[in-house]
Amino acid sequence: MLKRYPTLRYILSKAGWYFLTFIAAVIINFFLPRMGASNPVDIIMAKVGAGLDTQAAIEKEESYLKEFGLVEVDKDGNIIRDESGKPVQASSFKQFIRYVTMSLQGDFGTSFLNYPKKVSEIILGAIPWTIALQLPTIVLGWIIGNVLGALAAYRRGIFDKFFFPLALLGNAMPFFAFGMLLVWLFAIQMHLFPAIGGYAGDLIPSFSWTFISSAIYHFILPFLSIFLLSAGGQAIGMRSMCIYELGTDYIKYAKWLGVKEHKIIFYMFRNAMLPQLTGLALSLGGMVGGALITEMIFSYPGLGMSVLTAIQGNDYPLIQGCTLLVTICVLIANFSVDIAIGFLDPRVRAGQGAK
Amino acid sequence: MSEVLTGVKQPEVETMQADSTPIFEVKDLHLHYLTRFGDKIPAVSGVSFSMKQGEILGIAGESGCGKSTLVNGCMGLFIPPLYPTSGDVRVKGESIMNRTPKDIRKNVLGRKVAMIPQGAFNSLNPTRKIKDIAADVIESHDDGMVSKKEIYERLRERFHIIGMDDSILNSYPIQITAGMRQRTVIAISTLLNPQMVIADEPTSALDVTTQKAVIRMIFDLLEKQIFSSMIFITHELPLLRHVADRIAVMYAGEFVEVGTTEQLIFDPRQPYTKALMGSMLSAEPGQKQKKPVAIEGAPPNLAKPITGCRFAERCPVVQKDCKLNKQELRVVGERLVRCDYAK
Amino acid sequence: MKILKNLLKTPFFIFGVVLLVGTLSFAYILPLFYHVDIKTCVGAPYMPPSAEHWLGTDHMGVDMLSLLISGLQSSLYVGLLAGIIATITGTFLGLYAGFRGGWQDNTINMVTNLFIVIPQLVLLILISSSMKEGRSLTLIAVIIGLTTWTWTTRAVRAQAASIKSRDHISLAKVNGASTITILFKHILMYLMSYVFMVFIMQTASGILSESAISMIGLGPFDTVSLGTILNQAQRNEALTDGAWWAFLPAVVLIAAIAFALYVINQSMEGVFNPRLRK
Amino acid sequence: MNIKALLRPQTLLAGALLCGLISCQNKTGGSKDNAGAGGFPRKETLYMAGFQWGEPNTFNPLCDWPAFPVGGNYNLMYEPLMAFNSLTGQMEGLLAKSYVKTDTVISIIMDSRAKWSDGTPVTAADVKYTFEVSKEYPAAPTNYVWNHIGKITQDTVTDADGSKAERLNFYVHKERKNPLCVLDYFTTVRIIPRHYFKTLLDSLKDLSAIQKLKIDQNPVVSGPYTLDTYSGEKIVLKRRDDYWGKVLFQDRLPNPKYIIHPIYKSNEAFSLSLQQGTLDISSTFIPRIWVKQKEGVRTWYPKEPYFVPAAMSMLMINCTKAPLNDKNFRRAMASAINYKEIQNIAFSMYSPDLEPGLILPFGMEKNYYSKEDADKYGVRFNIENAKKILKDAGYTSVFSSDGKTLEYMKNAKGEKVPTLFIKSPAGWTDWEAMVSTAVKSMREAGIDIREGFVDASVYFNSLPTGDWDLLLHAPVPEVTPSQPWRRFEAVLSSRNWKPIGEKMNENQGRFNQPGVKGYNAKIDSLLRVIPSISDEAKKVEAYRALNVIFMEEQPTLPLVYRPEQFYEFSVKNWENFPNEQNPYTPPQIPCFGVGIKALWEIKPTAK
Repeated sequence: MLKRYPTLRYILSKAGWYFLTFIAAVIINFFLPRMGASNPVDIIMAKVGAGLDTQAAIEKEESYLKEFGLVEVDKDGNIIRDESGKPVQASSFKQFIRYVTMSLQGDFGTSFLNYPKKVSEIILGAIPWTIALQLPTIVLGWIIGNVLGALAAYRRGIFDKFFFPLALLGNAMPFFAFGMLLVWLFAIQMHLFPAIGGYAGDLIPSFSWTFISSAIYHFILPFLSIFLLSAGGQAIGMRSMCIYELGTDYIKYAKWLGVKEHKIIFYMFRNAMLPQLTGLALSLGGMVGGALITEMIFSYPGLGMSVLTAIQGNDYPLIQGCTLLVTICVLIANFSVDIAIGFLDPRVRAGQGAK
Repeated sequence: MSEVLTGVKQPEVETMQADSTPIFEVKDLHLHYLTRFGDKIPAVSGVSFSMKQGEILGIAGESGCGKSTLVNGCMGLFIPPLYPTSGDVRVKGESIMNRTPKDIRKNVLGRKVAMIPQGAFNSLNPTRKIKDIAADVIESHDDGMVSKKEIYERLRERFHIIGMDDSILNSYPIQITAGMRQRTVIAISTLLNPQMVIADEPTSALDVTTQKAVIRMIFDLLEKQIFSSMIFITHELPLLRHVADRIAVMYAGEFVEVGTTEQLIFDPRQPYTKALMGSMLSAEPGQKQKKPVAIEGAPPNLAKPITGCRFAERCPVVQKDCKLNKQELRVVGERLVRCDYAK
Repeated sequence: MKILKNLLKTPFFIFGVVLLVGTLSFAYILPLFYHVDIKTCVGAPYMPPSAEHWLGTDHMGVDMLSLLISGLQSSLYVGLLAGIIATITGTFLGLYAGFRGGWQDNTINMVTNLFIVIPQLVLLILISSSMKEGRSLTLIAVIIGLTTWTWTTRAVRAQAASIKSRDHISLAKVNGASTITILFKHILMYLMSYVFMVFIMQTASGILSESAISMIGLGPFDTVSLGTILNQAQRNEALTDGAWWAFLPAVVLIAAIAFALYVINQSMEGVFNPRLRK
Repeated sequence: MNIKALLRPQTLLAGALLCGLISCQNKTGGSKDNAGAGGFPRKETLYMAGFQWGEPNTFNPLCDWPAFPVGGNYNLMYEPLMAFNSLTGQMEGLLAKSYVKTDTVISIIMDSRAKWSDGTPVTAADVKYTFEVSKEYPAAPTNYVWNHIGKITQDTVTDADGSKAERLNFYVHKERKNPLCVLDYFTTVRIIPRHYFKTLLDSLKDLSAIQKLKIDQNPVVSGPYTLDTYSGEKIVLKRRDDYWGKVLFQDRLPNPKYIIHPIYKSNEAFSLSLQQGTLDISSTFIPRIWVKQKEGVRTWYPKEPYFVPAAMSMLMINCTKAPLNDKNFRRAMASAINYKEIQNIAFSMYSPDLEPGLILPFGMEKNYYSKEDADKYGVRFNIENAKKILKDAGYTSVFSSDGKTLEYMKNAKGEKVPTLFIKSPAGWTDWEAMVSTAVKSMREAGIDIREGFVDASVYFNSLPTGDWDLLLHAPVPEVTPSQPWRRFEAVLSSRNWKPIGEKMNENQGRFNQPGVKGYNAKIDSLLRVIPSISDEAKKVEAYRALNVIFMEEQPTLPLVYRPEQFYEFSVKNWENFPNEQNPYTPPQIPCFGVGIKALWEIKPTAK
């Protein structure tokens, strides 16, 4: 029946596969952190347990185990114990069910390490910074990179000869190393830009010019450290895509029919951009990982550091919350790109519809 | 502008003296490719011909003989790595060489000279609807005076005139059949009623029925006077019998024999032309008893200088001095032949 | 051979090779003339370059040039191993997915997506926290290899899908060749140059990934690598103390080796793929 | 391509993000006065850092580790009964005016002037409630006090000036007999308002429900500062102009109107902002402080050791595992460590030369230290001596042919000794450096030992379980009245002995297992009696005896002395911080103990 609607069929089949990926990712996100040797309650107890006598330590530990759903609990909320009096550990499966039911209700649990802070609270507090730094940087880098790459491919000549090796060099430079150099040169040696933080230390976020200008001032170095290199990387990809498109028969045909230059550039740009869209979706997926290093180098606010400490402290709920968020973002980004390409490129649609 | 689209030929001053000025003239054209290491490889060496209004010239030769290069070089627009070495191309006596790309695009391409490329599959932008591809051609020549809507309307009209289904206009290239695609390409190429059409193997890679439909369409367009002069390129010499008035056979970047269709099909004189006719698997009358014979060997490497006859290495009737003396085109009867031994 | 000859005519390629050979000899030839010792304190912390210690000392007073030599060796090892793992895994999955299409393709695509979606970082820490003896260089390389094959798979998949309908493949299929034969003999051979270029890129990205991982502080515990040098320099305030010799040479080395590999890859692409020629 | 159309959603998105950023800021009651930006004038704001590393989780004093300045030993919001001055060795009054100590009971007199921020007086009932809340709710953070307190009673006495004052009597735990620890509690337990928390607890009857409250809106506190606002980037405290304690300071208020604790993500950020003058005081480890002096960064001493040593970093040894259960082997290790190099290179010269034993040869503990014992029983760095001890104990080290690289070592039976690993958190640069330096010289002496860096979480997990060969640790660094007893207890006590794998919060190396052959009961009995010895000469004798045992047995390997806390300040914006020349408070960041007195004395730097 769907054969009559290839577009709908294409979207549904993509959506189906993405949903499966999502389920698998949720399962992996849940079980992988639990494969590690250390239990988060042990880590908490190592911090607060010192100085307690044995009985008090056990009671405290059990109250945490219960709080985080790591032990079996009876109807009245009492811990179920085995013959030796030790609490019965909740099975991973039971924990998983608990996690899924709670997540569906929008409750991602309480962080172990930042107890009693809610996971959602932590994420909501940090994610705007990560997005504010990473999203415009990645998107702008992508746009500028594509334009430059297309220019280099179309114009060739000196521009290409100078720009292409430079972009390649930028691509070969790890962006954190570049960031370090920026901090060293512009913040420490020349005192041109601040080296630390997302806004001046004597401000609190507000809708005032003072705050916004300070945030922009602090934004420049981290932005440059990612933007310049990611634009270079995108330009390299776009350049070779454009050179490929320029060699195609349809471009030659259009040229021979006297089609205006700007229209030919548009043909090239649009068709070369389709594969680049996938690249954009992928780089959005690397956002949190990339944010982590930027946050380290510039002491910039954001989610990356929370993720690192969460993983190192086996803070399951926070890890899960963050990875779930990343997973959803990446999947949505990829899915929308797939759908966009489906709409923009009749070949893809036809290819899928025919299957 | 509407005449351009409706297919009614504009009365032009030049047509008055059509017989005195050739509609298309190529004078001693040399073309070369430039490799990325800076080496020049000559691809077309000293080709000259001229065509009268309404004439159809067939150019035949093996793949790689330079026939496609030759016609690419006749467009006035050179797409790297192809570059002109020397010579001149004139349309109605007016040279189209050494003009700015902008001028060429606006005034020559599509309007004076139009190309029907081979392999229509890849010639249409896959992400654009047919009507937009066609509209781009028109918009590029009308200084943006006409609205999109009007252009679409005219396109529909034009497709009716040339007997094509206008639903094609709303399709993407991938959605229509190969034969339809080739016909669409022809329709788009001739949108501006060009004075001169260059068809580069328009029928290759098509099955026989579709080939016929394409040829029929070309004749139909000629009949409707959408265009009148054409260079038709093919590697199948016999195909030209029904199409061309005159035929030029090309080998290794040179014309080796030029004459009327009758002369070349039934009485080839140059050894290569003979071999080419012989290699064809076709049932032309008068050739029935002959079995197709493949031509041994490969064309010479043009990157290296050649002194003698370029066909000498493969020539079945090669003579001692063939490899030493450069052969020139000479008049034999009413045709031109590049072989000192041809009679 | 003709390709090699053409390559040797490309100045860009020559430049890449010279740069690569230069960095390689830094790692493997220089130690023949320079006493490499990364354990002994030879001076005060962050001693500037001198005749005795060409690149000064690190925060522990260890000779910086020795650290760089040994770090570069480790980084090259990680890059190569990660490159091999990622290329083999990625190529095989990509070939299979591209050639088979259908549900196999979709499944592999799903696994690929999954690996893209789960951050490399998470995987790395989870795996290493279960390793009692801590992270070794080899473990890091394996993890990088196992998390970066995804884009090779995507690229090879597209290539394989595009050539599977070619005549010689169809002919082999008609002649009853097995999938494995077709994959390896017909498609892989055809894509060999492409796969080689992918391998070069994977090696470069392996080196860059290692440096990023080490920078976060999740690098190898047992060895010096270029990434750990940068990490140590950053944590030990080389930037604020103005000890440029503690990080600049390492940045230059990472960039040089990755740049050399990129340049080689690009110039090869220019030769293998005529469209990129001028 | 309509570029405008493309841009429009982006500008919208950017705007939305900005709104998100700003709305995520936690709004608290006090922040309204400075709702505009830049509400913290530099001359009235003190920036201090090093106590909060992550997102502030809660400001609830009933949680186990609330954010700065509620958890830890900070006296800014919730105050303890007394504060300990490590310079004088005296307890100074805060909520309690004074104390009287006997062997069985310690009594305090409450300061009747003390008031909560809501105007109600701080009473003995508040103190009793704070200590006793864990009797009803065992998971309450003050649970540990009952280790050493038997019971608390309350009565009223007539003061010297004739006014009535409340008195609390803390009875020392009968079995533990440790009045020193009770004194510690006076400085470590922060008193919470009973009227506020009792109402909460009585209504909910569930501690974990209370623990979910953040108490970040108008908290009821007694200290000189209260929470103004906070976010993931900083915690802002505001001076309480009606602070009761100004009577203790000639009716003056502390000089900084605001205290801001910026939250940075890495150590070097603190160092950098200290040098750039955006941070005034920090307690982070900053290497090579002498390089930073030109940027106005100062420490207690202007030259080595820069900081006042008060604790020790040491290698804990798993004494249950061969060959580490052999005291000769442990002594060989002690003799094979290049302490000077650790001190100079790894620890940036922040330690005086290390003396054998567990007693600091200076400061408060100087009296208990005996140079004679140290020379007689202790081992110092001497590679040849280490080799000799090993050889005498039957160990053979096998070196490579060039004699430089150690390959492996064999014990007396000729069996190969497995390589030992020192567990230490990866990424703690000074610790990493110490371990590497120790490993290097021990390998030179022929001991097959290696660095075993692990993630911090793994490290903390395995610390109490004893799942390691050696482990770098800085036990009980706080300077309290019970030092150095607490250090000995943390290293030697077998009171709570548990086998490897179970958790033990002191003596994690499992030295001196009770009930087996070779158990030295004298150690535990000395540890039990020392706290209750009041005769100073007897105390010295007991400490000496304990220290001799430590040196003979070498159950851990002290590496360097370290300060109680790193105390670095910048004189770019504030001056008159206490230092060696001007020691009006101990080297403490002014949020700790008596160190907060500095808040009244520092002044904006004259420019």
